[in-house]
Amino acid sequence: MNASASFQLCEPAASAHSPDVKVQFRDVYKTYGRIEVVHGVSFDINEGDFISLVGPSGCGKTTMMNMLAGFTEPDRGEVLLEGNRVTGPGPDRGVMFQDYGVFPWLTVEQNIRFGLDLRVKRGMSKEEKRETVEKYIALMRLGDFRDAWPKNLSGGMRQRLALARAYAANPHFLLMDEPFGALDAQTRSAMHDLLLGIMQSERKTALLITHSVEEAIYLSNRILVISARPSRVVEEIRVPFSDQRDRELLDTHEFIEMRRHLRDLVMQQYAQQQELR
Amino acid sequence: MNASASFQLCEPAASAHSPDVKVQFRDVYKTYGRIEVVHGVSFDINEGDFISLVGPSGCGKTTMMNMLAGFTEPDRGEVLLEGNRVTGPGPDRGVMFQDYGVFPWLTVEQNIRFGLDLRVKRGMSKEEKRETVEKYIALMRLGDFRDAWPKNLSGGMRQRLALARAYAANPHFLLMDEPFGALDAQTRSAMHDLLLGIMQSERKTALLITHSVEEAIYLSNRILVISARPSRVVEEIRVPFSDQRDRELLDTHEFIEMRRHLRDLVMQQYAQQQELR
Amino acid sequence: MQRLAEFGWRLLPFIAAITIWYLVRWSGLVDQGLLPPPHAVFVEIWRRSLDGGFLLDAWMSVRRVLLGLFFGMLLAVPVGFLIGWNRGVRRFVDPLVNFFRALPPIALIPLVIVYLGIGEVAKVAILFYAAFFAGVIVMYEGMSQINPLFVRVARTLGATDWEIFYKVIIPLTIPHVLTATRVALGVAWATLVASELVAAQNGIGAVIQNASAFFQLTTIYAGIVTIGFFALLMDSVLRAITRNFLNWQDRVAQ
Amino acid sequence: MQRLAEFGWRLLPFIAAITIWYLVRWSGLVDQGLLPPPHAVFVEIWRRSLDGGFLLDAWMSVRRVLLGLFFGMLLAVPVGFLIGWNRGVRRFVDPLVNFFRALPPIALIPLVIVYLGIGEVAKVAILFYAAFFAGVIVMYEGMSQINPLFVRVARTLGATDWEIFYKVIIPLTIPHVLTATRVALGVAWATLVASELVAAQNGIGAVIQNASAFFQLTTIYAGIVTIGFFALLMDSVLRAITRNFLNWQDRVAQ
Amino acid sequence: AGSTDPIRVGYLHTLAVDGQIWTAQHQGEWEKQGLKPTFTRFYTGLEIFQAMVGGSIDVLATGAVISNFPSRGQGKAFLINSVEFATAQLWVNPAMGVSSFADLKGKRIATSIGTTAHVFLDTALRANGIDPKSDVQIINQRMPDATTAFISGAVPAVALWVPFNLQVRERVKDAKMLVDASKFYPDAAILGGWAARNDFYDERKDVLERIIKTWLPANKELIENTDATLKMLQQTQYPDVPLSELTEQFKAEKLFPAEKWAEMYKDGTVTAWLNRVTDFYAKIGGISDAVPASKYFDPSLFLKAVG
Ligand SMILES: Nc1ncnc2c1ncn2[C@@H]1O[C@H](COP(=O)(O)OP(=O)(O)OP(=O)(O)O)[C@@H](O)[C@H]1O
Ligand SMILES: Nc1ncnc2c1ncn2[C@@H]1O[C@H](COP(=O)(O)OP(=O)(O)OP(=O)(O)O)[C@@H](O)[C@H]1O
Ligand SMILES: [Mg+2]
Ligand SMILES: [Mg+2]
Repeated sequence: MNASASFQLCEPAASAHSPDVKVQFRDVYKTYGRIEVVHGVSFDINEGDFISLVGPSGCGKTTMMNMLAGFTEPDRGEVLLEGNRVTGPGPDRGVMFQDYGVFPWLTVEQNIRFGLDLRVKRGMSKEEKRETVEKYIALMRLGDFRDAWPKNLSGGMRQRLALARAYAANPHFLLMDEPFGALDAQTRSAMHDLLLGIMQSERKTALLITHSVEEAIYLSNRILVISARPSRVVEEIRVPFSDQRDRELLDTHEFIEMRRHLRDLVMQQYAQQQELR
Repeated sequence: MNASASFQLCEPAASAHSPDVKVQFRDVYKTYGRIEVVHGVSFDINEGDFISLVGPSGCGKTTMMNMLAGFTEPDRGEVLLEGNRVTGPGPDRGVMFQDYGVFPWLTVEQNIRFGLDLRVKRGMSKEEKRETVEKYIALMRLGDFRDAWPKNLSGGMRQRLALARAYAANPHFLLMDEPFGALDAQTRSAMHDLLLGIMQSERKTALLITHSVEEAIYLSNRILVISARPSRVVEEIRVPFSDQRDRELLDTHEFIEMRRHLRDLVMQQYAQQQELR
Repeated sequence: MQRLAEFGWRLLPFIAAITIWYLVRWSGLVDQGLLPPPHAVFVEIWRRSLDGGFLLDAWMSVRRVLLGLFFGMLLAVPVGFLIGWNRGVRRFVDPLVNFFRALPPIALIPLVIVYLGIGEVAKVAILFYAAFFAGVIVMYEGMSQINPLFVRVARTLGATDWEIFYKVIIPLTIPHVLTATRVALGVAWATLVASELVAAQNGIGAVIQNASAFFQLTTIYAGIVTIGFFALLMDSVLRAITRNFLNWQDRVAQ
Repeated sequence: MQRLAEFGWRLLPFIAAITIWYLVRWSGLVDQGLLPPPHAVFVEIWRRSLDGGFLLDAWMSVRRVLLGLFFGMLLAVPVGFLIGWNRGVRRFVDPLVNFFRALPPIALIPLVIVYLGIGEVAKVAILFYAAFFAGVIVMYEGMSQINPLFVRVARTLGATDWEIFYKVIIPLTIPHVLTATRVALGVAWATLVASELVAAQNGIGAVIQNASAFFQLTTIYAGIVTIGFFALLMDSVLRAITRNFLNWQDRVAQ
Repeated sequence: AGSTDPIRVGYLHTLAVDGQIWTAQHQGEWEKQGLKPTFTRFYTGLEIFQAMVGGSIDVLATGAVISNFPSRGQGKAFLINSVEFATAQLWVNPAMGVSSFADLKGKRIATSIGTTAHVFLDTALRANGIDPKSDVQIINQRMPDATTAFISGAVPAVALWVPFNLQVRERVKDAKMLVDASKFYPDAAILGGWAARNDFYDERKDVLERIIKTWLPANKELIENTDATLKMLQQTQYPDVPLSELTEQFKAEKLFPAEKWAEMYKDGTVTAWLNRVTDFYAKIGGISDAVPASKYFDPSLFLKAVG
């Protein structure tokens, strides 16, 4: 398959920090108790990248994202953000968590507005804030539930709410951990196109964790295949399609080819994890 | 498409309770506050059925399952289980919840064993219980984490744990709400085959809520397409494949045809929900 | 009809309690002189209320309890937060709190009289002390049970420490504030008599003290019943006020 | 070295408190005769401990508090559960609890003497009363905050009411039992002096009573410091014991 | 003094202590002396002293503890109210096997430590050859509790002060009063009286003198016009106490006309009585370097006022 330039990252990334390298994972290790989760992972994320992590369940994807978000520290190696070691979370990196973290004491509308009412957004006008909230309520189709408490939402609605909150805060760097898992296929594609639109119009960088190979290809320009635990980067795949994508892409020969290739890679990892046991 | 006999259930199901009709939804309505969620739903589930509900996010699938499980009562109409109105939950209906409900104060092993140590299982020998627990720990590949607390598991592992707990209790009727959403494709297929095996060998009845059309076709013998809120049954699709299924089925022409048909149906509902707004 | 039945249900426990009271008296288990009959106690309350002094006493006590509770919780909430939130503060303040909260209000009375005098300040100070230390520990324990996920989410949205504190921690601890306040309310009432040992000219505690000085058992009981009544009333009001703050919670018991 | 530093940190708050004590004394803000210096208080404790009587007093008090706390919590936990769990019980018991928990232990002493005499039973009963009512309310509030999802899960697995109670509700309320016990512990110590008012023959409360009868401030302070010390000790032990019960929780403050 | 001086007075609400205060008020004596007192009621003498030491009040009227705090250097006594003649009583319960001093050996006696009753009990026991420390067990309770304990049969003996004897007599029909304080008069007497804060004593002797001048006519009225005065006191100050009871309480104390007091102030009788109680406190209460009555009791103001 010649569309994807595949290679394995074994040595640490070059230590020089080039201006459009946004994130560098450099030989990162992490062990929880007796269990090694991350084993010598190194990769870069460039400004404007949409990078996806795919890999078997429990391999360490969330752990890696947490390091970048600033919630976990590597045991060895380092995670650099714009050349500086990540020391904690910040509003430059918006995170959509795997278990949503929707605030149960706020209504749908208040949840979405939460990020906008913080000090970091004091530059934003009231009108602008209101519009942003309205926009995401509409886009996530939560209009009927603007005053509902999260406990009264369905699973998929809660996920959409978490997405709305993350998008509304408008971070430069979006970290998303299986953000579309609880959505039906149609809502999911709507969300894909929404996300692509945002990426395009606002020049963001994104990291996506997903179990859907199709989703990874459709959205990303680079995909990292993560091995079974302890996780390493098995392969990096560059997605050759243009930034302007639509649903028709899914039926093209290249897309189907690439999907098959990626599936095989993930399958191998899965098999390997099974052997390990 | 002639493989699926499609028809709409408009009138209430026949009131006579035939011996292999396990569940009857009879003209069920449910409204939460101002929002009508279920609108005149009627359908039957027969002994041995594997029935799937597919429909847009937030349409009322979980609500319907809750009625059958005995957590919610219909406002109008009735839900009959073996001819009797459902009045509360029971161990005959095992439920796998959309948000897992893994017990945080128990380790992985204790979670799986929970159902086995209850009074309802007093007939089971110690040895049998131990074996069951071991079996599911192995099948769900949670061996390394048998003594871990749920807070230390990954999202997918928590989902597998919830599955293990539900299966280990061995109910006659399995109700599953998006049970594979947080799993990678490979783990998911392993789970599919495991579930098919259990269904086959132990002659269970199952209700599955899923967003994956493929999954629904692969697992079920009947699929109900649910409309946008307020939910009605738009169409019932009989899946014509034999009970012995394997992955090769996915590439057959019939399968692909059916998938397309189902996708179209769901897509229509989605579009409709959008119009409603 | 419905409401009447509801009202009956509410009264039931008290009717049962009074019945038991009569039964104990009639059974002859205790010297009748040492246990006045309920009706005598209620007549006493009525009689004393009519002449007005008792109502003033009740009001003084209620005021003291409210003030003590208010200032106690006003301090307990932030201190509970700080202990739960900041490791440095916890290390320093926690042992002191655990030391001081055990000190008996009665034992402190000599010190209070000497340092704070015998006025309202001294009485409220004792109630403050009791309410604060009862409340702070509940607050702190509640604090420490908060799910860190919400704090993380807020951080990634750019919340400062202070914003996390008042936009995340406070709402999440409201249920604990309620518990803490209810506990503190009970403790404050229970400390009332001790606080009014400080030169009590008025207040229900003073009435009880006074009656003790002349061994007027009926009055003592009247005072006790009155304290229970007001405590119950304040507790109900407190719960009614706070009920809507907790609507967002999925609770087993509604 | 590490452990030494840790130990230093632990002592710091107390060193600070004692320093403030000295400063207040030296500042002349209060009459020196009214505030004995810390060293005099410690010498007093030492002197009294040497002759043995004080150790016996301390032991008597500790025993009473432990017994009162033990029986109080033994009842508070199930009653708190029942109130939270069963609507019928709640309706009946809740108002009574809210009435009785406000009643001042001192005001109840005459009743206790009448019914229970002036021996150990009477003293422990007062501590029991205090501990029970402080604990039960925390238990109940904790109960009512349980997420119903877990109850549902257990039901679908076939759990009976009783199984849900001891396999789901109890583990989920362990943190609240801890909080309740800590609150009750503090309240029990704070009620110690009142309980020993029943008849102050021995115990730290009695020492304080007797000393205040003659305004022996140094002894009063010695008693107070001793109470604080033991309360702190018991609280630390309690937390150490229960810490592993809470490992499963994801907590903000570890 | 042309202007009125505000003073803060702490007192115990018992006839032996506040009888003169209210009589004086009824007669308007306080205003006559240009004093504007605020009265604060306390339940134990101990607390009044604590309050005075803390500066919350200026002068106080109390019972036996008048010999306690001043001997620690806290406050100066300047006026004696009355002799607590029969106010302190020792009651026993024959039904529990105690009907004489001999029976008391090894038994428990309830009383409030440090009060008039305790001082009296100590004297009574010693006078009957019983060592209060080793032969009996003295149980410290607040007086209502001590009385309750006795009535309910938890203790066989109680040393109390009036009016608690009324309940005892009524509830425990065969209870027996073994002895009251009058038995030891005049060898030992428990005095109640007035004390002033140290700095107040130093600076405002004039006010103290006026207090004495207020007290004198009230004392006289109480002695000479007892029935009417008691009736007035019952109506205005003791509505909860029947007149008969109040009369009985009055009989339990011993009042003297000013001249008689002056005599006893002068010849050292009062000082000796005070000293006896002070010694008791010094021994039981562990007062080191107790100030003797000659130092803390100043008879000169009274003698000057009497003329
Ligand atoms: N307890 C409740 N109170 C109020 N509204 C509720 C409650 N439970 C569910 N709803 C509403 O009912 C509708 C259907 O919810 P339900 O959970 O059944 O959807 P669903 O089909 O399972 O969706 P999803 O696929 O997103 O899980 C939603 O709009 C939801 O907001
Ligand atoms: N706080 C923790 N303590 C101990 N082990 C942990 C902790 N967090 C994660 N782990 C372990 O690290 C491994 C990787 O977890 P992680 O959540 O990163 O997986 P994941 O790739 O996100 O999986 P999934 O796709 O199922 O979400 C898991 O085995 C998990 O048990
Ligand atoms: Mg994950
Ligand atoms: Mg759902």
